Amino acid sequence: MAELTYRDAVAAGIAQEMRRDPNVVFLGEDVAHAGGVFKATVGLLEEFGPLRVRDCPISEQAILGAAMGAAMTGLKPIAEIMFSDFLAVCWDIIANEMAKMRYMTNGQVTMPVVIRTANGAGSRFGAQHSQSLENWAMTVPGLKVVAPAYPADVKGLLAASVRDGNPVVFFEQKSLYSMKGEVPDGEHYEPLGKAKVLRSGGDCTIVALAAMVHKAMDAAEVLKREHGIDATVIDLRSLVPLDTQTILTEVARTGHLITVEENPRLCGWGAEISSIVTEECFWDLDGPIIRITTPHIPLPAADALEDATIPSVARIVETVRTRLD
Amino acid sequence: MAELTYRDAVAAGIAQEMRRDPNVVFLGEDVAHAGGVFKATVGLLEEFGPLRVRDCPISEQAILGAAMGAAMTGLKPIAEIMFSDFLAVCWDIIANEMAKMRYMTNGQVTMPVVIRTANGAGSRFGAQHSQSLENWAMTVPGLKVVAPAYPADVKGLLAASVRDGNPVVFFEQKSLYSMKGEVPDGEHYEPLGKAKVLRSGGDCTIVALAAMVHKAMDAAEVLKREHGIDATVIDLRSLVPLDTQTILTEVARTGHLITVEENPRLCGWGAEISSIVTEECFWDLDGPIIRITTPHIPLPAADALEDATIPSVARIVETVRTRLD
Amino acid sequence: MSAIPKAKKPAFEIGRETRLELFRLQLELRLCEKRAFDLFLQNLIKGTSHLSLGQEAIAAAFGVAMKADDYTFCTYRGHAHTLARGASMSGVLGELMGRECGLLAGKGGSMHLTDVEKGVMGSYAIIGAHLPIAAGAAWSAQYRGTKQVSVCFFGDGTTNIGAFHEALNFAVIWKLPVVFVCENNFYMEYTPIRSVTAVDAPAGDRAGAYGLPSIIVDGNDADIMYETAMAAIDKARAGDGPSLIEARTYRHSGHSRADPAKYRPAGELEEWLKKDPIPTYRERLLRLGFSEGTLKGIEDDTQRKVDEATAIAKASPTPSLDLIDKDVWADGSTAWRN
Amino acid sequence: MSAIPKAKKPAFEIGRETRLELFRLQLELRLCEKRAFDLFLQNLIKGTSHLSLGQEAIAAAFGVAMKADDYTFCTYRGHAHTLARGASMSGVLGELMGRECGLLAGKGGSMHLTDVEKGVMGSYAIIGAHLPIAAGAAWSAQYRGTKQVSVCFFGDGTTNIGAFHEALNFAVIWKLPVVFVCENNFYMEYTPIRSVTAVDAPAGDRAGAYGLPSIIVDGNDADIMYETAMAAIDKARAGDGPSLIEARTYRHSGHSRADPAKYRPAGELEEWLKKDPIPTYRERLLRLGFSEGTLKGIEDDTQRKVDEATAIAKASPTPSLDLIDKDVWADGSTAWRN
Ligand SMILES: Cc1ncc(C[n+]2csc(CCOP(=O)(O)OP(=O)(O)O)c2C)c(N)n1
Ligand SMILES: Cc1ncc(C[n+]2csc(CCOP(=O)(O)OP(=O)(O)O)c2C)c(N)n1
Ligand SMILES: [Mg+2]
Ligand SMILES: [Mg+2]
Repeated sequence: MAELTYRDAVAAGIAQEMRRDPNVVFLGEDVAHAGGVFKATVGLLEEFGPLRVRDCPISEQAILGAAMGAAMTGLKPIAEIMFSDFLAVCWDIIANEMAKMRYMTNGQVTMPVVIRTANGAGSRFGAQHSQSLENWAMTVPGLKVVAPAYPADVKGLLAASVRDGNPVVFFEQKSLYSMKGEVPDGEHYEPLGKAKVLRSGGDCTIVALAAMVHKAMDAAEVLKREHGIDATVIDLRSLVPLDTQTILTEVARTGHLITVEENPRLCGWGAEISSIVTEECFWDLDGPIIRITTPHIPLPAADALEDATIPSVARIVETVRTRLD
Repeated sequence: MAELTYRDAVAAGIAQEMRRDPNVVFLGEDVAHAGGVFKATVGLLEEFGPLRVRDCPISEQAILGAAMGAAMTGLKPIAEIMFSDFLAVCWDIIANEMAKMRYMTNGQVTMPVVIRTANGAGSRFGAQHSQSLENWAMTVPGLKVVAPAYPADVKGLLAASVRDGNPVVFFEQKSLYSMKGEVPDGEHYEPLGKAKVLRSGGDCTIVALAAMVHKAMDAAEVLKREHGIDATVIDLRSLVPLDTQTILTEVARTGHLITVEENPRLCGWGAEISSIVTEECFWDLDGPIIRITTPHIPLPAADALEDATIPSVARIVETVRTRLD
Repeated sequence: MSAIPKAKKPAFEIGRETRLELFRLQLELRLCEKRAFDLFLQNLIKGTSHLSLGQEAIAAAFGVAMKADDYTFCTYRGHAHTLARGASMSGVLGELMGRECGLLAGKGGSMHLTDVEKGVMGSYAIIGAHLPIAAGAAWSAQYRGTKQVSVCFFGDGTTNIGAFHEALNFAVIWKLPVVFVCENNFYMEYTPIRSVTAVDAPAGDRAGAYGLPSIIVDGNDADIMYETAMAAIDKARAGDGPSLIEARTYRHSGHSRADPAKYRPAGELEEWLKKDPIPTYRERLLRLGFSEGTLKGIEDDTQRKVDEATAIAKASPTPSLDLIDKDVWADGSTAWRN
Repeated sequence: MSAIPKAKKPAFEIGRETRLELFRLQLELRLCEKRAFDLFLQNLIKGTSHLSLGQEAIAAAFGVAMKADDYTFCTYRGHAHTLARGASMSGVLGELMGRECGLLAGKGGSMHLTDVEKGVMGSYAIIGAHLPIAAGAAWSAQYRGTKQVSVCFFGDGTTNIGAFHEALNFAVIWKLPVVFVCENNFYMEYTPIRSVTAVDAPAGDRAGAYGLPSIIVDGNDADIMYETAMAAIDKARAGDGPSLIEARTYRHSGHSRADPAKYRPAGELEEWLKKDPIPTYRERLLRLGFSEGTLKGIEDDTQRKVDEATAIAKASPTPSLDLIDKDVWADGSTAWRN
């Protein structure tokens, strides 16, 4: 096991797949010579050369369009969209083209393409560079949606995404890029669609994603230590496919569900999970399902304002405590 | 009361507001000389002239960008995006610019702009011209989201949208354009954020939107006639603002909730409502909340396939019946 | 409206076989499209449909000029371009009619005709999207070293959307083997292109913005189109990068099935009917010594094939409902959860 | 890298007052930006920030040339353009520092500086978006008949995104009073613009695609910029439509706070420092007979103002948390439900 940062795990994951398969290519803005604005792709140009690792103009539609055309004709492109907020400028290619092409053509094409993008808040970048947009992708049939919380998952799930054969939107959490963690040596692969129970407790189930996983884990510690509440914490890891089995099993066991989302409230993934649980294990619930989310507002920039907006450990603790009282 | 088609109610609503306020202007592709591809804006050019009713190139970003710049500087533009599927090509302007500008600038600007767009399935147009995308707009803080089911609401809610002073995405149901209904004479205005209880029954609450309202009403008839089940039917009319009071009151009264969405399943508005109800009136629920949606797939084109995909009266009846058994 | 530029003398002699094939193919596209129109009138085609009657010379010339493994990318107005690569007529008509024999078994509809086996990599219904996608297929060919060429058809109105600009710049800087073919039929839906475009030649006057030469040709002359296609395809195949071609033409029918095309000035259609690519080409062939019998034979044969295809499509059942739950994902499933 | 074109002789004599104001304003932009840099180093600015050190002549010239009610649209690299319209320095520095005195009370951050009262209609952080928005403000002015002009600043890299193309075409066909100013600093973030652009002059070589003349000028010469600005603004105000200007310049610092700019070839910065707009303008003023004392006075005065503004910003509290729940909507609220 080596200790890698989340950022280095990105490069390691891409490199692993590029070594394995010469049809894996990588493109994006400032990704090659500069190694990415988050330095998450340093070294790839040097190892794989300028035909496989390509710098692009500020043309997100062309970047993803090119990735799509290449995916339909034998390549397995990984495309970077620098910030997830910029998915909006190429949303047509993602939501209307990549996601629908295979279905519309009755299976004539496959679409093995990974869109990597830096997601989420906490860097004081303001409303246009801090959004958590997993739910945009989740609304679109035909997209897989992955969002790792740990370096090992970055590498393993990236491998699975590249090999999946479908369009995958891979959300990297920008506030986690410098986080360190153990990553298995050698080839590492984690299947999509398997949530991970990071902590098992009998009192309630907390479901989280990406940065919120770490907040949920910290909150679970506090809940145990200070309030004697023993929480299960589930890291979803992917939203599509969604590991409803793990969720339903844990909720049935604990009787209580709290979701923690970084995205603004309306139509977040927590709502979907809440609706699935209410529909499918209503009689196992011992009380309301509570969603903790960022309020339904654009994200403010100043540190004090941003910190007061995103779900915090204190808010999770307080919500769970009040709910279980 | 005059009888108008849904389509004519659009033109009537726009005309009413343009007569009232010279700062209301209207732009879009093929909207002026041709009167719109759905013929929903016939006569506006003739009445208001080419400076207020403008044909545009195929440049959705420019259309909405222009609308935004105009809205920030004193006009009240109504912009047409021909099919809601095309929101994807100008999503940045909507989601990142219009929706966030007022908040980011600490209230320095107002953004009175209405984006009208033809939404929904049933016309055998295939996966790129049939989507129900209200939930895309609902995910974005700073957007209001309106979707009328009746001609009178088209006119009244369009008036409210124009006067609202905020960016409103106004979803017109393309399968309803030829539907007729009574529309009050003279100035007509319906406030945003008020759901309408179309039918009051004690056995369950069915919440629907746009085309699904009509299916829900038909299903309620069948349920009553054939199964003795008396359903309340709520037409949401707007998703943002959301009339949670009406929903919560009716659910508390009936103990059962079924939502009927035309959109594909994941992160639809039904999920949001389910999560609100589960959180806020859990103890009033007499059983699971059931969501009826289009499956989470791109929409197939052929009539037989499309009909089998969108929620039908039969499916609503069957689901409610099974649920209440 | 800008005048169509004079036909230039072809730089090489087009062979007699090729000429016959250009005639035959144009005719096939015409007769099949007319049949589609009849099927509307019989209400056998649901949904929308966009005919390219009058524009056949372009699709036919490229169809003849392209190699079997080259890629075609078309729009909703793509019946002709799909057929021109050898897709089956019953597959096209069947798809329009929503039948099981359709190229997409009814799942896609008229705007999304695709036949990957024939190199037809899709028809795209959202303006502009397929330009970068076509560039991507060209990139793939370049990377894989296959010498395949990607050809992308679109309309004049499409030159005003952002994706056009991004795709052209991208294709040039990566020197991709892609040919962008703008079929300037002078209208975006119902709006005259000149009223919404800053330049006279929507594509031709913009080629320079990407360091490309302006190529404006008579899109109603199959020989000129063939020569133009060959030159651009050869350039691409040789590794010399993309081309942008503006082919001027006219659609005889409305924009889509719902459109009676009342917005056209009186006499405009009549002027263009005089330049109808098919009768004019027929006359040229007669002048070049082809016999009336040969041409008549082709005509009868093609009409027969269209009739046969129509019969097949009409006889084909509606698609099985099982298809609804298939092929969102590469593994054939539609599951989003376990 | 393309050479900067030779300075042309101004078409009119720039007045002495104007020249002093051009000097003063460039200096203000420079000193305030340098102060922003110091504040980073002191870790008083969180988040990101994009300096335009070296590019001041452009913002200053437009600032002097524009009328009070004209509109400015800028990018994340917009501190200078905002100040150039008269926005308060403490408002700008305060926003960078996330303080209550910030132009946006900390809600927007460095990339979104806006001061509607001064005509600064926003800074936009997603490439390309503000070009159509600026066109929209120009449309509004045209419709209301106010003779206001909209000026939109952006970089070379921005010319490759779709919104650029749509906005330019749109502005031309509607003959809008908008001036598009491309500040070509030869880099998009870390990537040399020539490596991702199909033409040499990213804006200049594309003007023709919109029927506009190519205007490429020395963006480091405040006089040339002033003359260019006046001409384009006059044209817009007279109802003669938009202009697209490519002003060549160079940023002395990295792209953003995190960037040490190692990707620049050795010596490139040094060459450009010789063409630094401020010392060169100072020399010109001395040659034109302005006294050392006058210039020194302006310098001292400006430095003092920057120091005062810094002190105000530093003394300003963090914004009240109440602001979080304000002003999503026009009524001041954030409510999405009843
Ligand atoms: C992004 C987008 N905007 C608008 C439309 C609606 N639309 C369909 S075809 C068309 C006109 C296209 O004109 P042109 O490119 O000249 O092609 P033609 O139809 O003449 O072949 C429009 C506006 C669309 N499909 N996609
Ligand atoms: C749509 C979009 N893509 C990418 C980015 C990231 N980005 C921010 S600045 C920049 C470079 C812009 O270059 P240029 O237009 O030359 O302006 P400059 O920074 O040189 O002033 C990029 C790629 C963005 N903000 N928006
Ligand atoms: Mg056309
Ligand atoms: Mg630049």
